[in-house]
Order: sequence, then structure tokens, then C-alpha cells
Amino acid sequence: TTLKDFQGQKGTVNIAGGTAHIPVMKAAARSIMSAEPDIRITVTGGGSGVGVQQVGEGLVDIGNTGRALKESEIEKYGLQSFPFAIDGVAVAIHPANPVSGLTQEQLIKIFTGEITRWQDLGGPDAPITLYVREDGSGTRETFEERGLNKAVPSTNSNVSNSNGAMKTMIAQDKNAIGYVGIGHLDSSIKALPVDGMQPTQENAQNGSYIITRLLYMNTKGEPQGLVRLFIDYIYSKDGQGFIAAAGYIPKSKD
Amino acid sequence: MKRPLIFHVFRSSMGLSAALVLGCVGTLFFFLLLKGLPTWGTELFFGDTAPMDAIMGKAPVWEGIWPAFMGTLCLMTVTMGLVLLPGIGCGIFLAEYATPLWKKRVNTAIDLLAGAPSIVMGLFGFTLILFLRRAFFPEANTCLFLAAGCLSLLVTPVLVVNTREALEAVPSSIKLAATSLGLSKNQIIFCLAVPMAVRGIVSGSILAMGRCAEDTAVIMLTGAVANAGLPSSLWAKFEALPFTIYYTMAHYQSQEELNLAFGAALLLLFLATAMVALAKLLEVGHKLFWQGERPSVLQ
Amino acid sequence: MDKVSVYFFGHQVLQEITAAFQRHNISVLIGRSGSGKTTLLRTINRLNEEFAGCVTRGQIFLNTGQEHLAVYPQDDRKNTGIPQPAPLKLTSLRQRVGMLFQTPNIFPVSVYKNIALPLTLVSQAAKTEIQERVYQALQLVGLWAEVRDGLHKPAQRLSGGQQQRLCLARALALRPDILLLDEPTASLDVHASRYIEDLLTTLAEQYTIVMVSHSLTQARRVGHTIMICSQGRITHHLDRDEQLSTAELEVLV
Amino acid sequence: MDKVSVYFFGHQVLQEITAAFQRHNISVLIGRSGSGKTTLLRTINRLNEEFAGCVTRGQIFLNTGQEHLAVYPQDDRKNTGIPQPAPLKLTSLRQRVGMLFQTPNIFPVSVYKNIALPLTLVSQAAKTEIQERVYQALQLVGLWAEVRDGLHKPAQRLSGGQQQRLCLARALALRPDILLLDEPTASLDVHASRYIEDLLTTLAEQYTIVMVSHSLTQARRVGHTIMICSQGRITHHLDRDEQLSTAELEVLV
Amino acid sequence: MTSSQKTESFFWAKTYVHLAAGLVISSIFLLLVMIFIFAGPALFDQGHRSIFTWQWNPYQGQFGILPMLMGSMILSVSALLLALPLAISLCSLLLTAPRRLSARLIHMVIRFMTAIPTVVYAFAGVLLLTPLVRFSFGGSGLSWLTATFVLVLLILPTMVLVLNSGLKPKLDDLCPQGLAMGLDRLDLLWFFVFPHTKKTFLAAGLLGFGRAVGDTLIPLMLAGNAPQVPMDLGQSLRTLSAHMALVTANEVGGAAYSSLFMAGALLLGISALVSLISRALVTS
Ligand SMILES: Nc1ncnc2c1ncn2[C@@H]1O[C@H](COP(=O)(O)OP(=O)(O)OP(=O)(O)O)[C@@H](O)[C@H]1O
Ligand SMILES: Nc1ncnc2c1ncn2[C@@H]1O[C@H](COP(=O)(O)OP(=O)(O)OP(=O)(O)O)[C@@H](O)[C@H]1O
Ligand SMILES: [Mg+2]
Ligand SMILES: [Mg+2]
Ligand SMILES: O=P([O-])([O-])[O-]
Repeated sequence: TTLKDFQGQKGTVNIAGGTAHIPVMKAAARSIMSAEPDIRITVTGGGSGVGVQQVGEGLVDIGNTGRALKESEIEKYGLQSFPFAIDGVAVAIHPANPVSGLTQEQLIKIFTGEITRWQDLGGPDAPITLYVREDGSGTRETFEERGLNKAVPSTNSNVSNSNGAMKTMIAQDKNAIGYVGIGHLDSSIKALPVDGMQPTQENAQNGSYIITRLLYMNTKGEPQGLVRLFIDYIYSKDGQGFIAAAGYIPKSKD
Repeated sequence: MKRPLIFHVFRSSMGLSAALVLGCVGTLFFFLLLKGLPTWGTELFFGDTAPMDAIMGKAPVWEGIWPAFMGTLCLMTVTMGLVLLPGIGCGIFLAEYATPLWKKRVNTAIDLLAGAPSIVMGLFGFTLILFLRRAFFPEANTCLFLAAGCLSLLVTPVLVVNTREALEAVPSSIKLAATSLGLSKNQIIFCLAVPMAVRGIVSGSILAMGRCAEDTAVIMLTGAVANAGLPSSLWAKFEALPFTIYYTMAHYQSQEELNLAFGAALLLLFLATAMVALAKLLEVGHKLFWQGERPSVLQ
Repeated sequence: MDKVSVYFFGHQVLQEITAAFQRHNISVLIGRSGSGKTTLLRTINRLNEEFAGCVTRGQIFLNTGQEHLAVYPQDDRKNTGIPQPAPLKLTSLRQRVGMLFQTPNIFPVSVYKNIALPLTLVSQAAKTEIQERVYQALQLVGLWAEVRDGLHKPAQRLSGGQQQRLCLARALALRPDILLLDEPTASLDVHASRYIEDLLTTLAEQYTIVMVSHSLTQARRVGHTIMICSQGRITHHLDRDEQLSTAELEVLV
Repeated sequence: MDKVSVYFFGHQVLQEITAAFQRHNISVLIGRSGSGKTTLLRTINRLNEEFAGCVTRGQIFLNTGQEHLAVYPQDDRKNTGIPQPAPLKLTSLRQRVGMLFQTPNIFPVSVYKNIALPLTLVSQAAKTEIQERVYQALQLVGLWAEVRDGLHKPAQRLSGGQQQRLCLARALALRPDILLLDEPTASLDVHASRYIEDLLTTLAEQYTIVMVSHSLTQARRVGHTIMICSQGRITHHLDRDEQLSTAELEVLV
Repeated sequence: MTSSQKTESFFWAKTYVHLAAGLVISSIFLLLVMIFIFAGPALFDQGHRSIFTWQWNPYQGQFGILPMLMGSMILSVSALLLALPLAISLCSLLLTAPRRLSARLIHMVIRFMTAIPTVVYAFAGVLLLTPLVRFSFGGSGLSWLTATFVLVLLILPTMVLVLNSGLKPKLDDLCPQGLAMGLDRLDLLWFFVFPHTKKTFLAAGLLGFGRAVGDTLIPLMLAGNAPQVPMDLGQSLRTLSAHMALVTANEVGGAAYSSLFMAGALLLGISALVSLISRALVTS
């Protein structure tokens, strides 16, 4: 699929959900709308939970999730999933923090509130501030399932409601620990290897980094018309470019 | 001069608290001005789209707050369109026609509505649309119209109360004089009282518009999105300044994106301040015109 | 006026007052504060009814020369079989009875509109006729010379005395049969009061005037009849020829 | 009082008034509405300054018998070298000059506290002394008998006349040198006014009284001096022996 | 135009007024009914009993919103406790120096504050106040304390204006006479006005509380949103309103979703109570 396929099309595609997807969606929307002004594509976040809910209720055409749909969700709404990229979830701390790696056991103890000070981890004499994502976030579910082995994080943690917000908070707080999609990593925060696994997209792709997930687009029933075209466009060469530019590994349509 | 100690404490605390509040608000304002003003320019509004194209709606704007600004304006217009007639009418009803019992009832209801948090209003809109989809219109969706509808519920009390007060401020002696001349009740209301109250009503409407411009929680649940381009129809999703600020704050990846939020915050601040200032000006003019009083412009 | 009683919230303010006000006469009501003078005036144009908690009993008849009219609708419960005149509609009653309040009570519009607006609303008169009547009324109260240049300026700019006369003009423009005046000179200084007093004496030739006054000397100067109110009753009723000195009046009050 | 001018928003209300009010005398100001009588009273205790847009020029001196005091601070720009008496502090000036307003203006506390509270705040008197002075003041204005049982009931329950006297008592309790009275009987009926007039005549033996009145007869009854105000000036100044009849006064006004 | 025509046009005007009132009342009614109908399942459904518990952990099937209720209450109460004395002393300043330039400036600033959108407060709070709080108290800077400060700024102007309009007429009544006796304005205010205006204080307080409890963006962006009852001012908390903004991210119909309505109904209930009490106070 290329931009040519959109020629002469008009209509609206509404997209909402996972915040990790936004850069890809925006880039695709921008390229399509610039070529075909009659097409309107609206993009907003909200988190994976919002994606499921809104697409299920029919409020948007494509609901993005940063996790696989649950059986119950598929059943209830008749959703169809389109995984298009691989992303890892990296544990992140402030760049000034000398801690340079954690074991998974330590990670679990930190997030469940057993370890509360950095000096227990070889860091400075300071309390640890925990940051987690809101319930319904795909990033959170992935992290808790793969990273924490389903341990329940302490209620004492601050809640951010997007990957971006999480990154900003960690970048400002010397004592922070949190997690973001690998695509969001940059020099303002420091990603920590877990059990020696380096959080990079390559490792996520080749399976040596295990806290990974797929990014999905979901539609209610079989996608039609413009929505179909849009999904195909994400899988196209252009789309793969946007995915790579956002820091994810493109995944071809199976 | 016998006065308790606490009195003297209080006396000295007055200046202190004033300084505190002035300091806080001053810092906030100058911070926004300092960070916001340098971002102002065509870049802020239109991103890299040509301004003329953007204004005409020929090309979508990507990294600019123009669509959000237009969205906010549209939202205000539609909301006012929805709320003006019922709100003012209800105000007239309360001030002039309602029996004491009804007056009490309606005032209570209006008070309840005035107290309702805006997030609850947003939830109401969201649920309403789900309900409508299931029961009547499968095509219904969150959109500009829904957001405007919920916002109009939110600002109804402002409008009703202002109208009511403007009408109640019409001196009863004037109504009595008109009655003694043999005018009927409707004549007095529509030929004398309402024209006398009109500026009070207008300033109430402007305050209501200010509230439309600033509210975030309602539109968050009823159709505001991060990227939609210029508002295209009543039934489409839209962008709005307050939502843009909130969203950018949560998602920004770079300083440029944060600058967008600064620009939007400043613009929104100006918009809201302009509304309040305009309402105040009208109020002053109103007093001057009708009562010949000379209220201080500063108060 | 026949056995008129007025109650406010169950408290009887007027006690079965029976009185007659002669046509083309000035009747002056005097009495201490709170004795019910204002209330008595307001029974005549049923303005008491605009206040909460007011109940009026009794009947008032108007004799306009041609007609004999009842002010209050007939009380069915007490129907005595004696035919009573048809009651007037409320608004047309009030058009026939002009009232001037203690404090000038102008509308916050222009001088011209103050008179023209009620006139347009209550009469079917054409625009030119209305203008005619506005000018006439202003001339009658001697305001014409003072306001001719500021006819369309806000009426609030007039002085107290001018405002009081404007109110009078407004009432007169509606061509009432009866004029009720509640302390028309209370807020005016000596000169302005004198002017109004003279005006009233002239007007008495065409109108039936009932006025309330606090000034005994004024009552003696303009009243054809003086009635003294006390605690909701008319205790004394003096015609011009039997009028007393100010001091004697003071004792009575 | 020396060349006192008062401006409101640039509009000159008093025009360089120079006058002297004799000690232990009652001076009555009469004049048409808006002629500046109230404003003139208020220059004496600098109360005009509490209103927006007011500017006062000129100087007023108080002669309390022992001292010679200036009401307004000296104007440095015009320092003529002639030694002027030290100006008074604003609050102590106002304690020396009691003022009674046209409408009784009681505080929403009990009768007793109405007098006692200001007294506690401005004087160093002990509790028993304050009680003493409250009782004295109430007796002086003849209110003692009427309120002795209700000393701690809200003062709002008093009748208009009683309230007016309470205000007077409150002013007297502070032991001022000068009493300013603005139409003290305007809202009272004939009997109550008479009582106040008699009281004033008694008080004049101890206080210097300046009062405004609208009633020419009243002015003649109580005033040692009558001053006629007109358009911000004192046009006439009549001592008791050269007083005129009411009618003549009326002409002057 | 004849008289009957005029009556006719007023007939329509009158009808319009009544229709408008009917419309407004019925939409208010609809709003209340809908919120409570949707909250119903949360209240009565056996499966959702856990809503009134202290644990919020959807993955473990725990849907307690009591921490959020607590969060709302303590945040608004603390904002109120801080704002009320501030509001009273600001209002006293306005009243006792009515013509002084400083007082006019403050009045203008207060007016201006009413116009500042809450999202702008929250935005500036995140960028200005959070680093400051983090620097001086440690932790994330997103905390009870931070949200309280910004909420105080939010509710202050309303409270000052309500106090001002309640106290000013009373003071103006006393002023000329009181001043003539050598008292100053603050004396009058303190000894004669304050003792008789408890209701005005209460009304201002309730209004401020109502605004604080209903605000969403400030707690959402500044309070940290941890679903816990904070033990000290530096800890993070979650309010009902912020909870609602966070939890819309759930499938329709589940327990989390009905907790959303429960939160809405609670918020509405609190604000209704507050406005009814203040109305009763003002009218009595
Ligand atoms: N609208 C009203 N509601 C209740 N009571 C009223 C009302 N109007 C008048 N009254 C009562 O009726 C009595 C007579 O009042 P009215 O105004 O007739 O007195 P008045 O003789 O005109 O006195 P004044 O000389 O002071 O004007 C008073 O006791 C007053 O309290
Ligand atoms: N606070 C004020 N602000 C502006 N103008 C004022 C103020 N007080 C008085 N004036 C003006 O000063 C003039 C004199 O007023 P003043 O009250 O002294 O008159 P007065 O002689 O006491 O009249 P009255 O007999 O009606 O009480 C009036 O023209 C009035 O408009
Ligand atoms: Mg009267
Ligand atoms: Mg005066
Ligand atoms: O991608 P998420 O926002 O659902 O974490």
C-alpha cells in the first residue's frame, strides 16, 4: 500500500489508545492528510485501556494497545488485532544515579516496597521514589507480567498516565525509578539492564531481552474501507519507516 | 487602646498574606510570560504549514496550536448557542415568574448543578453517548456537539444566576411605578426590566464563555483529541487549548513540544482574562448608564 | 369608599374606613407615621396587592361623572342581591388612577421615553399623537422650558424637583381621572414645594386629587378637605371652611 | 475655621468657608439641599476623607478652653513662618468630636455594648469606670428608664427615636468637646423631636454643638446662632438677638 | 400595532421563558438520574461489594475507592484550612484600605486569578512548584503538599470575593459612625463585623471546599495519584476526581468501570451536600 491508494478517498479515521503508538500514528496520519486533504485522521492517547474501551464501544475506529487483548475483551467486543511493532519496556532511572544494573529479584523488591533506599542497591543514601503507569496501560501490564513476574507493586507509587509523562518525571527526580517503552529512551534518562539483559530494540527482537511486548492496532470486526487502508499503510514500507523512526522494530503482517 | 494579642497578629498578617499571594501569582504570570512569549509567532500557531493555507483550512496544521485555538472558539460558539436562550429564559423565569415554591426548587436545582464537578459532567456526557449508541443512534459518537452540550450544562448556572441577579437588581420602586401607570406584568418585564438588565445579562454570558474556554475535564471525556485539525463539523472530534496543554504536558518528548504548551497556556490565559475584563467593563458601563453610579474600575 | 380594611400578614392596617373624596377637590390625608396613609392611597388603585401578604376587604366606587364603577371585584360570598356596578379591569383601573410616589420614581431612560413608553404601551395612540401628548404633559407641569433641549437625555440627570414633576407629567399624560399623591413634596426644598402646591391647585379643576402630606401648613394651604388618620382610621374630617390653625391641627394629630 | 474648601472629584463643594462656632453655643446650619451642610460638618472631624475623590484645603482650629489645636496637618508648601498649633492625630481628633448622623446608626450588638465597646477601644478606662460612664450617658439622654431592663438585648430592637438617643449617648460617653449633629430629628415625629431639642438645649451648657436642620422653626427654637448655607458658602450669620421670623428666614434660604 | 397583537407577542415571550426553565430543570434532572442509575450497580451488585474497601488493585480484583474518598477529603480540607485564613486577611485588607493603591492592586489581582484556567495552574505547578517541593522535601514532588498549594491559589479568589461581598455592606453600614468615634476600619471589622458574620465565613468556606473537591486537573497533574492514604504531606495521593480521569481507561461494564460511577456519585453527593448547606445558611 502506498499513498496512491488513498487518492480520491475521503472520510474520517479516529484513533485512540496506547501512548507508545502515538508517534507512529501521528507520522502516518500526517503523511496521509498532507497528500489527501479530504481525509481526516484524529489521534489521541489515553492508554491501552482507553484503546480497548473506545474501539469496543465503537467510539473510535482503531484502538491501540501496548499488550495483547484479553480473551474477555475479544469475546465481549469482537475485536480484531493487528500487531505492527515490537517494543521492549526498559527500567529507567535518573542519569546521575550511579546504580548500573539490577537483578529481577531486586526489581521486584523495589517495586513491592521491600527495598526503599538506594544505598541497599549500591547507590546514594536516598529514598527510592517509585513511578508506575495507570491501570489499563499496556506498558504497565507488560512490565508487571514480565518484569515483576506478576508481583503487585506498592500502592505508594506515583502514577503517570503516559510514557512521556513517565520519562519527564524520571528525568527530573534524582531518586526515581520507573519504566518506559524502549522507543522513548533518550539521554535524559538512564535505562538499566535487568539480570544483565541490555534493554535495546535489537535484544527485544532477538529475544535476549525478555520484558517485551507487541504494539497492536485493534478494530471492531474486520476493518473496512479507509480503516483497512490505514492499517495496510502502517504495514507498508512507509509505515515501517515511521515505526523505525519512533524507535520500534517493525513487524510484518502475518 | 486595649486589644487582644490576636488582633495585632491579624493586623500584621494582612500585609504578609497579600505579599504571599501577590508573589505567587506574580511568579506564575511572569513565568508563563517569560517562557510563553518567546514562543509566540507563526511557528507556534501554524507549525511549518503556511499560515494562509492553515487559516483557510487548505492544509492541516501539525505542530501548531491554531487548530486547538479554533477548536476552543468553535466550542465557545456552539456552547453559547446552546445555552444562551434556555439559560437567560430560566433566569427571567426565576426572577419574574416563578412562584416562591418553584423559585426555591429551581434555585436549589441550579445550586446543585453549579456544585457539580466538571469531571462528573464529562462522565455524564460519555455515558450519555454510550447510552444513545445502544438505544437509539448507533452512529452517535463523542464530538464537538456533545462536548458543547455538556459544557452548556456546566455553565448554565453562571448564566441563570447572572440573569436572575441582573433582573432582581432592577429597583422594585420602578416596577411599582410602572404598575401604578397601568402597565401589565409582561409589559413591565419585557419592555422595562429586561432592557434594564441587558448588560448584566451580557456580562454573565461573557463569564460563561470564559468558563467554556478553560474547562478541561469535560471535553477530555467528550471528544477532545490531540490531533484533529480544524474543527470540521459538529459531529467530529476536535482539538481545544486546555486539552492541548494537558496532553502536551503528559506526552512531550522535546523542548519544542513543551514550548507548544507554554504558548497555548499563555494564549488561554489571555483569552480567559480578556473575558473577565470585558465582563467587568460591561458591568461598570452598566452601572454608570443605569444607576449613574461611579464604581471603581479596579474593584 | 366603603368599609375598607387592609391586612398585611394578618395584621390589620386599615380598620373599616369609610370615606368619600369629592370630585375636583383636593383631599389631604395627614397623620403620624405608620398610621396607614400610604396604604389608604394604595387601596384606590389596588397597588397594595403587589405586596406580599396583603388582603383587602370592602369596596371602593369611582364616580367619573359619566360612570359608576367598582374598584374591587364583587365578593361573591357576600352577595346581597343589591346590583353592584361592574368592576374594572386592573390595568385600566390603574390607567384611570394616576399615582405619584413619595420619592420620584423615574425610569432610567430618556426624559421623552419616560412619558412616551407607558403611553405607547397602554394606549392605541399613533406616534404623532403620543408626541403631542408628551409635550402637553410637560408643559402642564412647567417642565417644558427646562427640558426641551434635553428631551432625549437620561432622565436621571434631572434634579429632584424636576424628577418629581416628570413623574407627575407621566401620570398626567395617561389622562387619569384621579390623582393620588404620596407626600409629593417631602424630598423637595421650600421653593420646589411651593411650585408643586400651586400646580396642584390648578390641576384640581380637572382632576380629583387625594394627597398625603406631613406638613400641616401645606395641608391647610392646598386642601379642600383635610382628613386625619390615626391607627388605621380616619378620626377627623375637616372641610375648608371649618379648618383649624396649625397648632390646633398639631394637637389633633 | 479658615478658608475651608472641599472638592469631590474636582468639583468644589465648599467655597473657602470661614466661620467661627462659639463654645457652649448651638450653631444651626440651614440651607437648601445639596448646599454642603453635611460636608461642612464633616470637615470638622475629617470624615470627608473617608469618601472617594475628596480633597480638602484650608485649616480648622479647635479651641477646647485649655488648648488650641489644628485639625488638618500643616500644609508644608504654604508654610508662612507663622507658628501653627500642632495637628491632632486623626483618631484622637475624632474622639474629641462626636458626630450624630441623620439616620440612627447603631452597631449590631447589645445596648450596653453599643456604648461600652467603643469606649473600651478608645480609652484606657477600667471596667467599672466604663460601666459608670455608660450608665451616666444613658441617663443623660433620658434612655435609662426605658432600657435598664434590656441593657443586654440587641440594640436593633429599639424604636427609631430610642436608637437616635442611643447614638447620642454613645457619642457623649466618649466625652467629646464638640458635638456635630446632622439633622438629628429628620426621621422623628413631632413629639420625639421636641424631646431631642430640649435635650440639646441642656447639653449646650457643656458642649459646643453644631447642628444641621431642615426645619426653620426648629432652628429658631434651639439655635444660638443660625448660619445659612448656599452653594458652598455661608451667606448669612444670625445671632439669637437678631433672629428673624420663620417667613423672613424662608426668604433668605 | 393593536393591543391584542402586543399581548400575543408577550404570550410568546412568556411561553419561551417557561419552556427555557422547563428545559433547564429537566436537563438537571436527567443528569442526576443518569449518574445515580449508573452508580446503582456499584452500590447494589453483590459482585462489586469491594468498592467500599481500602485497596485499589484492579489486577487483584480489588476495587476499593475509599483511599480516593479520603484523598479528596484531606486534600480539600487542607487546602481550605490554608485558604480560609488567607482569604480572611486578604479580604480584611481590601476592606480596611479601600482606597489605598495596594488594596486596589490586590483586588485586581484577585479578579485576574478567577480567570486563570485550572489547567494553567496545574501546568505551571508542575513546572515551578514540583521541582521546588522535590528539592526541599525530597520524594517526587508530586504530593499532597504540592496539590494543596496550587488548590489554595485556585479557591482563594472565589472565597475572597464571597467574603468581600458578604462583609462589605455590613462594614459600610458601620463606617461613617464608627470612624466618627475615632475607631479605625479594622477595629470595626474585628469587633463589630466578624462576630456577626459567621455564616459568611461558613458560606465562603463551603464554596471553596466545593471547588477544591471538584477540581480534576490539579490533583491529577500534581498529587501523584497513588491510590493510598498519605501519611505525611510529602506523600502522593489520589482524589476521586483524578481517579475518574484515570480510570475511564477500562472496559465498559466491569467493576472498575462501575467504581467510576460510584466515584462520580460520591463527588456529586459531596458537592450537593455542600451547596445545600451553604444555601440553607445563606437563606436562613
Ligand atoms: N408591604 C407591607 N408589608 C407589611 N406591612 C406593611 C406594608 N406596607 C405597610 N405596612 C404596615 O402598614 C402600616 C401603615 O403603613 P403606611 O405606609 O400606610 O403608613 P404611613 O401612614 O404612610 O406612614 P408614613 O407617614 O411613615 O409614610 C405600617 O405599620 C406598616 O408597617
Ligand atoms: N461622597 C461624595 N462624593 C461626591 N459628591 C458628594 C459626596 N458627598 C457630597 N457630595 C456633593 O456635595 C454637595 C453637598 O452635599 P451635602 O451632603 O453637604 O449637602 P447637604 O447640604 O447636606 O444637603 P442635604 O440637605 O440634602 O443633606 C452635593 O452636591 C453632593 O452631590
Ligand atoms: Mg407613607
Ligand atoms: Mg445632608
Ligand atoms: O502504551 P500504554 O500507554 O498503554 O502504556
